[in-house]
Amino acid sequence: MAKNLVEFRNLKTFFYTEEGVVKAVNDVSFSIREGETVCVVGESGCGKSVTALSLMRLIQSPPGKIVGGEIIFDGRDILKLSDAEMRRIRGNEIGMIFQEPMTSLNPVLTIGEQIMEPLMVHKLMTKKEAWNKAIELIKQVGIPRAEQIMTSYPHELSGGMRQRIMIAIALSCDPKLLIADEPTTALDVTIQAQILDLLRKIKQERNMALMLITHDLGIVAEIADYVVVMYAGKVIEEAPVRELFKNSKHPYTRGLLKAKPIIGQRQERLYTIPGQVPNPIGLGDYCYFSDRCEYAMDICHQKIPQLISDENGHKVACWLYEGEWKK
Amino acid sequence: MLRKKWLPLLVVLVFTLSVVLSACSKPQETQPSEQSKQEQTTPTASVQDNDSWTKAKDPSKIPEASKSRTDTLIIGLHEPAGTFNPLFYETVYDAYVLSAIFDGLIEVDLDGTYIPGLAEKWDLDKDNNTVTFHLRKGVQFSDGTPLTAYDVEFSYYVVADPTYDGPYDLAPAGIVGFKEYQEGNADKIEGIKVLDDYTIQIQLEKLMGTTLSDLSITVIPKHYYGKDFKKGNLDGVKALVQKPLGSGPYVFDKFVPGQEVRLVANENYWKGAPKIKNLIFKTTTDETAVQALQAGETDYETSSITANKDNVELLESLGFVDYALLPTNGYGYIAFNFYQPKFQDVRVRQALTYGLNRKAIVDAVYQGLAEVRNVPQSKVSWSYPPEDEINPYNYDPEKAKQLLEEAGWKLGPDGYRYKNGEKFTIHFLQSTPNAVNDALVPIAVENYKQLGIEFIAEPMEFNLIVEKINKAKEKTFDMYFMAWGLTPEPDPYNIFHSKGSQNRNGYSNPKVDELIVKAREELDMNKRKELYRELYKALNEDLPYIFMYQRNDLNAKNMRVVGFQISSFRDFTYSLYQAELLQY
Amino acid sequence: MERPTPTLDYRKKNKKRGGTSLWQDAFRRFIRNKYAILGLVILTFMVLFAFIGPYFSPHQDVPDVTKANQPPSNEHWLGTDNLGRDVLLRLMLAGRISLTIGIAATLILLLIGVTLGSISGYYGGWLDVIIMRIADIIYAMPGLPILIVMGAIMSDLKIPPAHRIYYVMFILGIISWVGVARLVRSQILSLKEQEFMLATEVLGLKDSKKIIKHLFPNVLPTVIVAGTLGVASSIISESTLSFLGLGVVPPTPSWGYMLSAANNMIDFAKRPWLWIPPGVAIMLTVVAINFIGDALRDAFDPRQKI
Amino acid sequence: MAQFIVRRLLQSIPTLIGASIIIFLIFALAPGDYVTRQFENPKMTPERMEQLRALYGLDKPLPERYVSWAGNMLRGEMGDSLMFKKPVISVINDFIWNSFLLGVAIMFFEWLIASIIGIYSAIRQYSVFDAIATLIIFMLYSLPSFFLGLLLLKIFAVDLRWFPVGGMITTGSNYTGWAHIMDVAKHMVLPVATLTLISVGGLSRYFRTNMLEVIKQDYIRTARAKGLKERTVIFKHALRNALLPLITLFTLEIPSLFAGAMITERIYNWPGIGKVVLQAIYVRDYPLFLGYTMLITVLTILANILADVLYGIADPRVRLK
Repeated sequence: MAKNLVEFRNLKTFFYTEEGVVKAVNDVSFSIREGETVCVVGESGCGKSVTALSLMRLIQSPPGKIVGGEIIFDGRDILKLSDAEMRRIRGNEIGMIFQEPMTSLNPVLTIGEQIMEPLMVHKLMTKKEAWNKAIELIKQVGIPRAEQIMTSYPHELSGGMRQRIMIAIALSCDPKLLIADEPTTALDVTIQAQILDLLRKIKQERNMALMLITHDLGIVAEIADYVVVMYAGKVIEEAPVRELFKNSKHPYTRGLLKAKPIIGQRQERLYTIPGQVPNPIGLGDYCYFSDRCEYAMDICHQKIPQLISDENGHKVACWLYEGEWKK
Repeated sequence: MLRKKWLPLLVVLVFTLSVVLSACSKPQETQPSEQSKQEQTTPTASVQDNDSWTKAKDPSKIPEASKSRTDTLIIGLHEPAGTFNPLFYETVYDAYVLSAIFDGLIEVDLDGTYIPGLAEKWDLDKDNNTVTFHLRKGVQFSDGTPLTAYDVEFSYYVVADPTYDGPYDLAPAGIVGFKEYQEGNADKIEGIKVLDDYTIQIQLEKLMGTTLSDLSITVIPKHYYGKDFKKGNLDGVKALVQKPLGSGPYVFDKFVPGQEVRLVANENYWKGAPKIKNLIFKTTTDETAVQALQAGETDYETSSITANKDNVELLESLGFVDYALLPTNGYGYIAFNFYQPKFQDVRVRQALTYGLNRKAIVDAVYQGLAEVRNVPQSKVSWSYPPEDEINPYNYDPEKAKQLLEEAGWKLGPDGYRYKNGEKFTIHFLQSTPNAVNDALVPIAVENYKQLGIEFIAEPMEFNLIVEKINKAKEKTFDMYFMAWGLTPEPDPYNIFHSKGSQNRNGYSNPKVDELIVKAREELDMNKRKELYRELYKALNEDLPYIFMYQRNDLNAKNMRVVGFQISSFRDFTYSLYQAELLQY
Repeated sequence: MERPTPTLDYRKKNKKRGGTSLWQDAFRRFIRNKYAILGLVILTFMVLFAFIGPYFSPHQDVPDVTKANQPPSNEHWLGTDNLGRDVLLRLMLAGRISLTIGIAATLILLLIGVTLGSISGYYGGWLDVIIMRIADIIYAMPGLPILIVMGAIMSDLKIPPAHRIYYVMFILGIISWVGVARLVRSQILSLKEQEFMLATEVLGLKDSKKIIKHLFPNVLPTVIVAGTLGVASSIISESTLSFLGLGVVPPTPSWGYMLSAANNMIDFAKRPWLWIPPGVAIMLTVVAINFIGDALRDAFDPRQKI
Repeated sequence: MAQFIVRRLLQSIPTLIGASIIIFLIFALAPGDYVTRQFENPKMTPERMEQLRALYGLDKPLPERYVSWAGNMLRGEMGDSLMFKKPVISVINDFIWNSFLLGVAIMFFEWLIASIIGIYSAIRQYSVFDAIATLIIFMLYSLPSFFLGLLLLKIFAVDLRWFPVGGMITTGSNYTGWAHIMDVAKHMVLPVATLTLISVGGLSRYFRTNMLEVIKQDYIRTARAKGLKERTVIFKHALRNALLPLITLFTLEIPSLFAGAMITERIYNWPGIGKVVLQAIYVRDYPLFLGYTMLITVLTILANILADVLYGIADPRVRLK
């Protein structure tokens, strides 16, 4: 398999608030290989966005702070880099798009200007070259009348078009990795499909790694190569996509899968996982899902399960699969 | 206009430069260098200052900036207007500048009496009521044209013109033919006759003691101002407002609006060429007048410094400043509204005077440099009555209460006095901003409260007070504080006579009226002096006002400038031609 | 395996997350902000100093020229003024006037400015034109003559001098709402285009609800800044008003009036106790109000999740 | 755009008329007139005053005076100042450029310093810098201009003698060209410092608030995600948005460039229009005062139109209807 592009090793990112310390990312480790699409899945507030922002070192401090672990990107530990070195990576080797296309573009600058900016900064292109490259990029992301779009303003575009522009901006410098933080959540389904096709087309053309953060398992099934499931700041299961869907192990993942409506299957009431995500503050040494887990045993309330891997690399952190409890 | 366009931008840039430069550059002035080794000579001047000056003693303290000026005298003034025509000026600033450029028919001596100016002598013919002025020969305007009686006649015609809107008013003089010229279509004033080049005769309806002061006028050149002059059209004269031409010691050079007026010495001045070549009147403000002197930016300051102990102590501490404290030609007073019945009773007026601690008010404002006055005249005027004949009304609350009781104002249960149901309240018009009012109101409130009188002050802008005083009959107020200016001519007809033009609060006293008329018509000085003594005693007794104080004017000058002989009546401009700059 | 019943502690832990309205949230954040507390402490001190202080002072606010211009001594902690009155006592009495004016005038100013600003910004059209043109006229209006005329009218209407101060506050508000109105209008113009306003359109909310519930919180920061600055300028402009007979009637003092009394070089050098106390008093009040203003703005900002 | 400007200009005509009527009325209502100022001159008899009032046309009924005045104004004829006895236009021309000069310098420094303080204390919110800056700003903001003026004058002009005590040029000097500029600049230091220090406070608060608002926006995070230098993120992306509401403040200040700072000009003896107009108000010099105020009204209206136009240009979301 291809070389590891990104390796999260025991990453810890905490937020220091008046109410206490929020362990948003609590000892997370997983890796993304070159050209691979990894989907990070989990309910909102489980720390998936913070993981991505930690990779980009965009955590706003105060209140947030990366307190431990390493992030190895292309052989270098991101956390050790100086601000200047980090800036050379952001937008250049790693591109990022966000969930809210409506407010992610600067309202007072033209679209062209916002696309050309990274080109001129990272690729040291002249205005002319950057202009042409920008038009090419707009065409690549499938928006007609590229010249006219260059001179128009964000508020003149629809949500879908703005997300495409965000993608164009992120891809402008041919990054090795593209992080998409719930890119389609704010869009309606038809646009969602177009965006996903676009991402898949781009990924193949450029052999670019894609880290897609979502809570929609439909998207995971469609586009992911490998899936990482997160819950309350920790990775609770990760496996290749087909393996995960066929025999998911962790009760939470099974709950998620069961909750997904399947076309053609008649159900009076959709299954929902009881209870809510626990309050991130003051989480102790026990499995965070234990309160909501049907199979919770005493051990689950006393000790945090570790991530263990089975024979074909399917990892899970749950006492059901630990040592003597194995079914 | 265009030239000024680029100026702001450039100046802004340079301005930043100058901030940096001057902030870090050491102030150029080194400490005043040690007096050169050779013995310190004190230069002497041909004409000394008169005894009103308190001389400084430490020439070493003279700032460098002023030492470097060898041929220029800078005088500090405020309220610039720039109307440089002696017949049209309105502010003090313009008056001082004009008295350096023009001469008057008559001048005022140190003691306030009239002495010859351009008119060498004048004969007052009581029988046929005429005044004949004999002009000095050989006097020239600064452009060399000789000054003749025709110029004097022209000056009268300008002031007598129907469209004339300047400060002079010839009507009270009562010149024959003046009314016909003003209202009628007469194109000549009968009473003004030029006998020859150097004599002019004025025919009056009635010659009086005040005639001389009514006829005193500044002479402007006919050849310069009168080119297209005819009755009813003064535009020609007004157009030259910014370019004055006179016969005075200095000639107008340049006017920089709002900042300074530059004058150059008039070599052929009839009293002798001035010793200082350049004269500049510079605008200064009350806040910075002393500091301008201290920094050496001005040599002479007059109207900007209030005469109080703080300023005098500061001037003395500078070491190089001579100062002169001269009683001001004027007095402060609190006026009664006689249309209010309660003030008709003289005992009430006396009670209010006894009951007010006037000395406390005056000391609070002028810190001992102003005296309480009990007569409407300056202490240094020839017409001031002997001190012992005047009732000083020293602060005596008990006497005041007693007088109020006599006048029928009984103490009510709430501690205030009532008379047939009416509470004794004083509605006081307080003009702001005014330093005296700021001290007067709080003290009056307290003093009168002890007498059982409620004193309510209503602060308002000066113009509003004038408006209310003009409508005193409507009884919208009881009292107000103001000050009157005095002229060398003591006649108070306008103010205290029942038919006086400025007597707006309805004061009338037949005895006072009779004395005023007799005194103003009397020609013989001793008789006038006697009449005024009687008049002031009557006013002191009858109290048309609560007379407050007479303060001082403070003149301050750099000690290297000498030759100023000044008094309350004769200001510094009359000494300009003899002034000198000493080199220390 | 049968389903274990959820344990009790689970319910306790999550109760706190109950829904809290913007105002409760804001209050909670406001209290926790240390600048806000500091501001409140100073402000309460000033209010107590002004309204309660005089009762503790041994002196009467009565002129006594024999004790004029005395430097601070243990009898007069802040010395005496040129009429021999105790500066500390006058400072307290002056506080009553200045505080009332500062805050009242600003409230009026904000009330008018924000309402008119949001109406003209939101509705636009001819309404906007009228309001803005009126604003132009008032803004160009020279303040001084209006005040002089006000002084004249008030004295003609026989309004007792002591009550004038309250009319003055109203006038101050009337004259100076233009700046705030224009700021609010320009902000609303750009806010109106945003998506969340389209959402309110879709919901069919009444206009007044839209303005108050949705637009106003977004405009709040600017309004608060204008408010804090308004207090400072009202307190100071009160001293100029006293000159015109509209402000305080002597002998009652105000901070602005006490400051203006020290307007010559000699008082600066020789009698600092005349001008330092009022200066410090104004500054403390203004700084306190600013801290509160800042804290208020942060408290009302929902994005501030701390 | 042009259509918008033309419409706004047409709209401003009724405003001008309305303003002129109100201003004329207010000033005519003010008690007393130019003649009553002569109250203290003992020679001034009531008949003489009536004569003067007739001469100045003050005795005609108000509407008639307004019509004749407005008529002249339309022909650009502002009449003669009663105080200066010369045309109002030349009086204004003598002084207004000095005020303009001061105004430009003040505005330049005010916006320069305010933006730096405002932005920096926004980036470092609740930092030590922010606290100190806030304290100093409000210390300055709570001092009236005459107070700070006298203080600076005492320290820098009288004690340290770094700058002249007052005025615009060194007395008696007739420098030209460069020396003149240096001389004027030296005289400008203290007045500009006084007014800048006082006004910088308010403006920096607005800068700070707007910046705090903008820094939280998503597009700032996008800009950072693009790997731009922090300076670019703040000064290009954030500042452009933060400046939008300040355009209104900027254009509101333009008329004040010409209005002149009455109090400061009086203390520093700066021959500006402010000092002259203050005197004109007290002396009730109607022609001068009305002429000046109409000039400021016209400038205000133009500034407001400019504000809306600038706003339309700067903020693409606001469509110029």
